[in-house]
Amino acid sequence: MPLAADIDARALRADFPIFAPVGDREPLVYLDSAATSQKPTAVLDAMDRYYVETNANVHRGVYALAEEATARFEAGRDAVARLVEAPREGTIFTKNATEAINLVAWAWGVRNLRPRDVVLVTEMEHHSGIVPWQIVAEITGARVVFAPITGDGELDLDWIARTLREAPVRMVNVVHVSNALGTINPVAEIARMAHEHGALVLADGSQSVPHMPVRFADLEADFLAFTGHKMLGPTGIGVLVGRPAILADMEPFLGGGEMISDVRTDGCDWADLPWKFEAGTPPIAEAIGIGAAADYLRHIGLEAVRAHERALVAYALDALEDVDGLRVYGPPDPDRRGAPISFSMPDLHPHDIAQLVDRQRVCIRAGHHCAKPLMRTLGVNATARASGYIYNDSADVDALVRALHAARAYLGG
Amino acid sequence: MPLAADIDARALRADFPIFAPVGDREPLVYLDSAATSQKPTAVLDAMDRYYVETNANVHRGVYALAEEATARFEAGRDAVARLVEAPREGTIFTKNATEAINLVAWAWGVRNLRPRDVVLVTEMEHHSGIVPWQIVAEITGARVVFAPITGDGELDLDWIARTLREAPVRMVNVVHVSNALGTINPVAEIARMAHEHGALVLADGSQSVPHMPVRFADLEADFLAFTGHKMLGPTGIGVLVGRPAILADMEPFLGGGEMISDVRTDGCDWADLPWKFEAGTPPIAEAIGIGAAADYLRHIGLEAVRAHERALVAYALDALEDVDGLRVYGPPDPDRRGAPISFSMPDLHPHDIAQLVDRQRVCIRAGHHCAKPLMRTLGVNATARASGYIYNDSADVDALVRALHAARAYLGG
Amino acid sequence: MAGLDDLYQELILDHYRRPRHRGTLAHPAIIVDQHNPLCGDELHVTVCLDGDRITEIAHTGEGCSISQASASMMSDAIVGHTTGEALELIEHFRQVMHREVQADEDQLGDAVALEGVNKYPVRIKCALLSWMALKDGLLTRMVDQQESR
Amino acid sequence: MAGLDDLYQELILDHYRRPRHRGTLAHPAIIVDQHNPLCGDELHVTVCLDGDRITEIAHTGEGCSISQASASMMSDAIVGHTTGEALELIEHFRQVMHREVQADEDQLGDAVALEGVNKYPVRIKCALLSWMALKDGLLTRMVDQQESR
Ligand SMILES: Cc1ncc(COP(=O)(O)O)c(C=O)c1O
Ligand SMILES: Cc1ncc(COP(=O)(O)O)c(C=O)c1O
Repeated sequence: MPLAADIDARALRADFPIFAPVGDREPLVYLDSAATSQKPTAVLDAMDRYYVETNANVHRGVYALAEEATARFEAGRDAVARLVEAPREGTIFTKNATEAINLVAWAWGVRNLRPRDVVLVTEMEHHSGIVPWQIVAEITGARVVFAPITGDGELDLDWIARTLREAPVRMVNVVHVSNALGTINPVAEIARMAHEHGALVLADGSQSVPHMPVRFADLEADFLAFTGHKMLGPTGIGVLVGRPAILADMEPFLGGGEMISDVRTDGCDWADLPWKFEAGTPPIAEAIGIGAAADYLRHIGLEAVRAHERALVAYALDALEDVDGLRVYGPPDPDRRGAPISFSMPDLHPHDIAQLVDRQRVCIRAGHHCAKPLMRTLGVNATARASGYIYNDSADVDALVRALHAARAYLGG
Repeated sequence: MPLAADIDARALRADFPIFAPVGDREPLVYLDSAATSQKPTAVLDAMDRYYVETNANVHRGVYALAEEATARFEAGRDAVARLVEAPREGTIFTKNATEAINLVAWAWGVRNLRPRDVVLVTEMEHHSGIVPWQIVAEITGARVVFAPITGDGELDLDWIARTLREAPVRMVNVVHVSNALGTINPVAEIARMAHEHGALVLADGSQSVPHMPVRFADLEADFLAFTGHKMLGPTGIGVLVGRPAILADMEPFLGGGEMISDVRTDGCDWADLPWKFEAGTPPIAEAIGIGAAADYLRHIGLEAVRAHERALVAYALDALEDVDGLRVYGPPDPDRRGAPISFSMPDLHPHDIAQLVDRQRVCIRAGHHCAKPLMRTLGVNATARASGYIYNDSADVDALVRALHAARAYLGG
Repeated sequence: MAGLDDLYQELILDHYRRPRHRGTLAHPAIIVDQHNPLCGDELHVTVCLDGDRITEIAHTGEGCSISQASASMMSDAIVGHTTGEALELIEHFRQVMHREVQADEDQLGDAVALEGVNKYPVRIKCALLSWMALKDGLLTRMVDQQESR
Repeated sequence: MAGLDDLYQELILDHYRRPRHRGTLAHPAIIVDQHNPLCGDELHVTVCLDGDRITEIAHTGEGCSISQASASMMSDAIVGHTTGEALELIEHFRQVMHREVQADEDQLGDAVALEGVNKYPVRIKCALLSWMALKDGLLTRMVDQQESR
């Protein structure tokens, strides 16, 4: 049953070869897109075509093959920039969202943070938004401070406002949509507060850019990080979007080929943006792949994706109430949450839940979701997490609920 | 005409879809493998199979799809470790060779280099072996010193020995095979000298690992960097091999998911090697691809690859003498050089050479080959460079020579 | 449901539902905590010794069915052995988990039922958690004794 | 050899083989160096002014056929214009190279022959090198004049 008129998940599945039926094997119920999404043929084909038709290194070769490779690579950048309406010179390819955040932490942080400066992160941050700052804080003497969450799994904005007033906060790293709670955070509001106090803002869009309309300018953040493999694109590529004026003032991060304009024995000159931050041979096929993914998403329409997922989450929150004792974490209101739904069941360890529902080929995640500080706040070691995407519909949720009942029956309790 | 009994390049070409004939289009004469190699079907298929059969994130999922993805990913690591006979816990995936070198520069360099310490690089180093050290030197106050080359394009070992005796050298970054000169450098000899004086050694194997037998232990270096896309593998992946004892003592570089064992608000514990240095979702498909490439190369045999290329270079050095005034840089002896051949022609700019030979679909490179310090030493702005691989034979060299004659005739002079 | 029945055998479920040696010992010679970085589970193990012989083991903490059952089976298998024998047993179990050898029922007792876990790489860590905790505790004690000599 | 003949037209080859305005002027109002990061080529441009009018341009340095011919054609096209007109001409040529407009022969003179280069992205930098050098020189002079007021 389609959930919203906008997207017919069953029909879309035909674009994703992994869902193709194989003999009489049970169909795949993939509910782990917050970890990584499946890939449509359009993305895989775009990459294969590069390798088979015009494989060459980019930016330097003058022969036709190399010119074509460069054109396809830079078109990938254009497609990504278009998706979030970012300037292309501020759209930098990294290897994943994690490197994008590290780029800011190392390139900006190591050179700008002073002892006792504060980097504000949140208790619901992914490790990738925490650990780079902890490492750089150790080197610089700065401090990493965690913004607490409320009982409903939302950020405590008053606490943030107070801390911005009282502490020398230089950077705020905030996840746009939490991968563990689903919470959609008010990035623009936080950015306005931070900017009033001279702090920069890095928004982690890993779980938002694939799932809803995200305009870089609307976030009002200085940086936005996201990752290819969660948005229908390949592994091996991520994106850092930054305000060009800030990026232009920053020293580079990784050094090497591509990012220089001149190298002398006594120093070097940097290349223009965005290449100044892209050292070495870039992920060429991957840039072409993420470009195809961005185009695919824009073709479906991010408004439609969001409407579909909101309906899916509402349906799931309802359906999961059927399961005895099951507890969902994060905001109860589907309007305030993205796709991921974390939950626990009494006397059934998340590992066992995930393993047992896999019997029906229902794929969900179990663990700390790279958010251990959050797990401590929630008072658990781990949760189970189901997360849908454009190719999921209410039948998948029904399959999950059936599998949860079966798991409970099997392991007793 | 096969050049050595070991490899039949024409036959091998059937494995590479880019060489498949298209209508009556002229065949591709690809002589730019030092920039990036072509990819065999085995590599492309291995990646597609991952995406189509078992796409899932690695290391954490308990469902069958994720377990299979993890198994294939880690098997890629095993295949790469086997290729250079490195310990698997010292075999770290990065996004390219450039990141591999930066990893050492930032993770080791920023924390260990003191003002006036010396990092020794060579005049024939690729920018990726220079710029990371210049950036980190600027942060730490260390100095980057360039080892000179002789007229034949070889390293001046006496100069290196003297400098190691007289200056506080802490790190030596040396390219194993020069991408611009072709020179094969005596890494083990340099490493022995460096270790006597307490310096560490990073060997840049980007141009050696794909082309000849390279055993990590035989190099006697502490680190070895190389890159997937030059060894028949995909873009988006590189490798840092390091001695486990040194890696274990090092603080991590990029922070985030995967590389931690615990994250608390007051700090974190690192994961075991090699994961401690792999932050965020790794290049999963790419690791599977580079693994398939390593297996493919081992199947052909690196001794055979080397014999084939030595013969190809000898043939080319000979054939290029036919072209009036053409000057080849680097060692004249094919035993002392790898595949790349840099050359210039009087009154014909490298850009024009490369553009004009492309008329016959002969792909060669023109430029500074990311080695501007070397270009200054050679007294040129740029050179043309032809570089062969397993799929090239003497007919390709003949095509190049014919195309060079035609270019000269066309542009006059 | 074929494949998974290896993982969730009756014997394992039995130890999971009725864990043996659960709790904390009063005057232990060895106290050790171990955590599983994958799921954050923490295990607390205490051990009593008589000279070199392990007289009692107790375990407590949160965990999945596999880690709980494994801790229970391990305690059963180890109690009564010397610390040297225990280390050998642990090494044997580690090798079984990494598919380097076949499980030896005479040595492992009920823990032999865990052999099937070695087809589920992520769960291997769950099965190994208590064994690695004990190994850590035994080795730390050996080092301490060396140093206090 | 079809496609490339756009790149290597007779007119371009002629300017390449017999470059106009090659050399260095004695008492220039503007001196500027520009280098092409792709190939390391360096270009040296000198400009003489009479008030606001460009009376002579000279260029020297190493370069490929396209960059040499372009410097020659640019000098031809620019000499005699005011600095303001020159900046407009340069902008027009930049737009031609980026395929934003069609080349206007009345404005560009022989340089119109370079239009075909815009199908070869890497070579666009070669064609633009001298024009960007001149633009840099003109803008720097304007800033200097502002400041000295
Ligand atoms: C000798 C050498 N080192 C390092 C590199 C950098 O490799 P990558 O661009 O894949 O990081 C290259 C290739 O460009 C190279 O030839
Ligand atoms: C919110 C959030 N931030 C960052 C990341 C890191 O992404 P990647 O592993 O691709 O670097 C993830 C995904 O794991 C995430 O969910």
